[in-house]
Amino acid sequence: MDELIRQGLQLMALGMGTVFLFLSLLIAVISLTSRIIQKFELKTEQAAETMTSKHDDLVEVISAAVQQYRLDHPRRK
Amino acid sequence: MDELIRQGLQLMALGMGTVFLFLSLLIAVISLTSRIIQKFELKTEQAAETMTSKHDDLVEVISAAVQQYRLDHPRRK
Amino acid sequence: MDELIRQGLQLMALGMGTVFLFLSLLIAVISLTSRIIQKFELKTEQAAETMTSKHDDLVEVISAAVQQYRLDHPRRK
Amino acid sequence: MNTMNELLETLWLTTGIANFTWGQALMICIGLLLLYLAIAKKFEPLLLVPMGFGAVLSNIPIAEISGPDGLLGILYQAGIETQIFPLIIFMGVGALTDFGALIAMPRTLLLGAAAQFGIFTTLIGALALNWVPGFHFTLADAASIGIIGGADGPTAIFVASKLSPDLLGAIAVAAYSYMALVPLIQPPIMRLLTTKKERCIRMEQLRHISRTEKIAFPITVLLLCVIFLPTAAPLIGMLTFGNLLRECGVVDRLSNAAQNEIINMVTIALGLSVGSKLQADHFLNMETLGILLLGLIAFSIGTATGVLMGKIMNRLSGGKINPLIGAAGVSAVPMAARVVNKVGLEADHHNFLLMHAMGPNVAGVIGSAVAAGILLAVVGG
Amino acid sequence: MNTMNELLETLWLTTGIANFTWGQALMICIGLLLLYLAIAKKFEPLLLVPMGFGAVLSNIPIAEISGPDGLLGILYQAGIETQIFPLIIFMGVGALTDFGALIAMPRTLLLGAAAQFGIFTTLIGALALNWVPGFHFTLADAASIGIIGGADGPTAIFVASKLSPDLLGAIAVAAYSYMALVPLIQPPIMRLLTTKKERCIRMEQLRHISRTEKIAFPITVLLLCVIFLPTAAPLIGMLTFGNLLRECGVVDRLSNAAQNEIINMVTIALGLSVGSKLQADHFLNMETLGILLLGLIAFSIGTATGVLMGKIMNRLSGGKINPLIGAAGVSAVPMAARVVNKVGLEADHHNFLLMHAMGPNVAGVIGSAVAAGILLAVVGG
Amino acid sequence: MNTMNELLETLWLTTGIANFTWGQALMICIGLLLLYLAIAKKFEPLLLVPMGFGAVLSNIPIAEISGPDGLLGILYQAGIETQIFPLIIFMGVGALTDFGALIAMPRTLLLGAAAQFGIFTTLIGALALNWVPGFHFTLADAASIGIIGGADGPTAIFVASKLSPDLLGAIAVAAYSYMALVPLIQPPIMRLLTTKKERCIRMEQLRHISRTEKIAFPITVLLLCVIFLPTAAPLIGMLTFGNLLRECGVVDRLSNAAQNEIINMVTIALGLSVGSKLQADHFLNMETLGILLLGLIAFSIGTATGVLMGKIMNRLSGGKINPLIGAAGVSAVPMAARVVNKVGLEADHHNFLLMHAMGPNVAGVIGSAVAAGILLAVVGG
Ligand code: NA
Ligand code: NA
Ligand code: NA
Repeated sequence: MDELIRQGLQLMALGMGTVFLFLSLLIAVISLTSRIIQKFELKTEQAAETMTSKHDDLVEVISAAVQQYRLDHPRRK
Repeated sequence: MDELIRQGLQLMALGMGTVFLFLSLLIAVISLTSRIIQKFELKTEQAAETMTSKHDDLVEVISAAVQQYRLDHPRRK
Repeated sequence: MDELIRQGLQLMALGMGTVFLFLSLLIAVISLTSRIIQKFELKTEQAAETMTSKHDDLVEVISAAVQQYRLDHPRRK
Repeated sequence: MNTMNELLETLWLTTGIANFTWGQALMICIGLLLLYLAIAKKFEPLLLVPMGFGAVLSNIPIAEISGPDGLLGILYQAGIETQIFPLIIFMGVGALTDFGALIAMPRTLLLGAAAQFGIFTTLIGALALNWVPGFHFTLADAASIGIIGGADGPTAIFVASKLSPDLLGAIAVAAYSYMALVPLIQPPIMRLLTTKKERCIRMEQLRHISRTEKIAFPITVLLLCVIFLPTAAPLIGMLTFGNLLRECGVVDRLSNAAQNEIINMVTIALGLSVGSKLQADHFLNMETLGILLLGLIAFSIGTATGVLMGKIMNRLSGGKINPLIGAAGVSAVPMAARVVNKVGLEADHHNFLLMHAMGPNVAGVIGSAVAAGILLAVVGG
Repeated sequence: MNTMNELLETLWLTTGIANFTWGQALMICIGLLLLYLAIAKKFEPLLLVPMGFGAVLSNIPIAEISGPDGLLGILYQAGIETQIFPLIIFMGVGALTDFGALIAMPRTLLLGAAAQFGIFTTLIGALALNWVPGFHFTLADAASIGIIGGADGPTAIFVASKLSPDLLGAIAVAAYSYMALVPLIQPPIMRLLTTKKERCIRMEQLRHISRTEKIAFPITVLLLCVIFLPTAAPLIGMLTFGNLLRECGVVDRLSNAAQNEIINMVTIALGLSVGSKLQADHFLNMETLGILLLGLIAFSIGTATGVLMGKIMNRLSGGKINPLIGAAGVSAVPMAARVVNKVGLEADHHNFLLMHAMGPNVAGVIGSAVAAGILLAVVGG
Repeated sequence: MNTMNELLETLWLTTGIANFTWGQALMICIGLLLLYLAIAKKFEPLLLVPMGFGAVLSNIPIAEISGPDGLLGILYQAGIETQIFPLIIFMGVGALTDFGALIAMPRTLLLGAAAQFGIFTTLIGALALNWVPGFHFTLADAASIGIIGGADGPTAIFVASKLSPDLLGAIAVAAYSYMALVPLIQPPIMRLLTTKKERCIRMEQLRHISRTEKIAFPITVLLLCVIFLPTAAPLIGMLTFGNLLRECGVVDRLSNAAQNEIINMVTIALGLSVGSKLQADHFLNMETLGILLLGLIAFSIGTATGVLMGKIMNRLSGGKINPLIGAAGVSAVPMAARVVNKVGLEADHHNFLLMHAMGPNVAGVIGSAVAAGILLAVVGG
């Protein structure tokens, strides 16, 4: 086995090791962050929810129809 | 009072002087221009006015509704 | 007639010659291509045709109205 | 900076009135005139508004906006010297153009070819002007001036920026102004060269063109260009690239980008950059007058040869071709095609020639790109 | 690279923790703070999100993202050193701004003029700070710091990038932060300097402005600038160019491009580029503290002088002008105008001053561009 | 230029047929093949249409469109050599990607990690190919070839343009072609390595992710990258920047710009630029064949190791994870996730795995960016 391939194998060990280490760490940190955020969020969430639903249904229907029409006829935009 | 501050004060006098002079001049010229344009414009205006109102109300209502819906849901655009 | 103008006349002969040759060739090749494509296409065409007409008329009408309104009021976009 | 007096003097020396040359003042008026024509008379406003404004900006004393470190100077170097801007505009033109009318009637390419006579006769006219004292046009200059007759802005800028950058300002102004004046320049020539009977000829409806044919077209044109005229490949290449984006149907995001945001941004930048060549010392001279005159001749001859070729084709086809559509061969898309339609309607109120004129109209774009390729190959070599 | 040990060492030496300086860690925290303020507190998010993120990126060890070959470094060189980005933003601001309120009441330009006192008193404040050990502001530095008082981001970046590139980061942070803080900074000053009666003054409705007047406005402003203050021409030129695109009515494609895709793209690039100047070694020093302090003073004085000029104009006009609208003269468009409206409504629940405050608000933009022109002419010469 | 004969000769010498090499003709055919695959077979058309067209343009004799003064050459220098284009594409990818599925199931990051085995085994494969006469891959070349296994176009271009610019054309063609071929390459491997029972496993519905969590995600990823792997910071930085623009909710203008106009423009420019590396003398050699072969191996191994890791996680979780979703870990967003869904539906007509596959799918993007950082740190150092 020549020198270059030995280097390649080292690189593989190192590379896959780092990828797994880094992404495992990410798993830990994301899970932790999510748990912290979920705790602090109950009230904020509710306030936000009510704010975003001020559109009425008719508008949604018309808009979706127009959207669909556009998707079918992209060049006229 | 040191030299640098003396220069600063000069710059202030000069700067505010120029700002006031320039903007005062602008006041005069804008007022003058407006008066001239208003005189020459009566007829042109009327022609222009009628041209821009060729849409009907229904379209305006639908369009405003769609617009509003879009503003509430910017990401779907 | 001086040298420069002689060169210009040569350039004209050459240029118009090439333009006509090139565009004539293009006529031939486009006509040929069109004939080949039209032969191979009958079935494909029909499939494609039915696919593009899946929108309904109401949507088209509303959309055209909105489009028109937009064209009349470009700045609100 | 020491005393208040010196300070005031510094400031006075940085005012415009203390530094204006007459040339700069005149050029600013010309810039305002271009803005007036663009806004009030709708002369090719998309180009002439930025160009006119650029002309004003580049003639402001002291500010050096067109200098190597000024905004317009930087834009010019980045986009015109490198020829990137006209090429990107060509991509946008390709993405905006439906070549259907041309594919339906490929013969009309001959009309687009004939109209290129305007380019070459003007080239000779420019050389002939050297007999008049005060004119010193080289062959390269003459080629750049001739290309005005292509009636196609980006092509003219592409050629002139390579062959005669000093004349670029005047050439661009002439090209865009006469494109805007096509409704005034062409009709008299068209009426003079055709009989009322010819103008009344109605043409058959064009056949439907399939998507595959539309996809094959840009590739066909590109390949022919690659094989026979590679010097025209940058222009033809970007034109056909834009058109392929449009027609291939699988990259609508990119096609829309080429038709909208990209061409809009580059149009602003191109207009301002070209405006930067409207500096007094480059523009205010005899040569500019010569260019304006020659440009008008170029458009007129191109129109005439287009119509004459239309008459020949009409004879050969047994009266099926209205010679008016030959006038659209100068390009000036889509203005020239509209003019054809209008003159046709004058003669017969039910004779709609717009679609038939679109064929030679877009053929003219290809024709002048080919002519540009030849000029660059022979003169620019 | 030979043994596994050496390899691991190489890798360890490329980790962040092995290379962090305390300054970099602190600057990353400051970047995150800017992101927090932008996202949670809505502090000028369009600029502060990219700028805060840029601050984080440019303080990452080893990666050299702000170095000459890094993305942020390249953007900085291409757009800030050349001053292209602030000028293009100015074009976008022009295209987004309706100067109607100003044309209807040209007198309010005086309010925009008065508010520029903030710039020049801060300039002197910066020079005075040199008496404190640790500060060494040159006249150019002082001018760059003073321009924070213009309450106009691109103007501040334009001036600072030319006169004091090293202070650019701190100046941009101060300018945008205080623009975001206008609703906190201005009201106490406004209440202090006006009586309740003055705050209750209702103003006449503004007259309708015709399209021709709106087209004439940018050209008028540009021409006056050309004649009297060409050093302000790049800023004023691009502002009026954008506004002409908007108002002329014949180039809506270009106007929309300037208002949307162009300004959005450049805003991202500008924010990231400015963030690249928030590197630890340029930002973490006494001078930054001084700049933050002086910036606050600049905004306060500008507000005060604007309001005082409002009081004078109120007297002279016989009680027709609500002095509150003077506070909008600092620019910080449109935040300052909204603050005026809010303070007016506090005093009288039916007194809507928003439209009247838009006049001095946009006048403030022109006023600080003029001041920038003078500073560049005298100090940058 | 003297006689007509000489002129004709000049012109003949500028035709394509007089100058073609066989290699150029072949490369133009390959460009047309790429266009055919992109348009008729919908192989990643957004990239392959510009890239195929670029391949045609860059092999036109004489025109030198890929030369240092040609359009494609200029684009390449400005955007690929500087690495700006792939970084901006990464920003756009971030702005277009919803990481919700990943945040809901962070464990799936392990699947994205496992799939990176494709990169490193291919790297060794490339080095082993040196035993075959005609191949001379350096460690840097091998790293660039391996990154094809990342199944992520901009990452591959980012790495290859830094480590092996000569191989960039072949690497980009391989990367995008195999991404398009994922629906053919992956299913047999997935079926081979899983039992029917495993493929039928249904997964729990993902929990709802709040806006705050989505905002925290890009910042968390960035900070970890800053601390542990700054060499991956440019890629991860721009990815998370784009994602923050998307999720923060206060800069929708900028987010839309990143998702639309910016990424569209850069996609066109990137495709054309990469096409400029498909010149005959760089592409037509043994190494390209080797790269195409190795790329296929890379995709296959990445798929296999992803699925195997899925099987391990399934065991450990007590049968709650369908191992198919491991195949999505190679990235090739969103194609690989759709393939997972399709293979899942084959086994059980009511088993929708699309959302669950999105987690490993976007994890694969982060995984290969991390791998790219390591390769650049160790090999590029
Ligand atoms: Na033409
Ligand atoms: Na201001
Ligand atoms: Na990947």
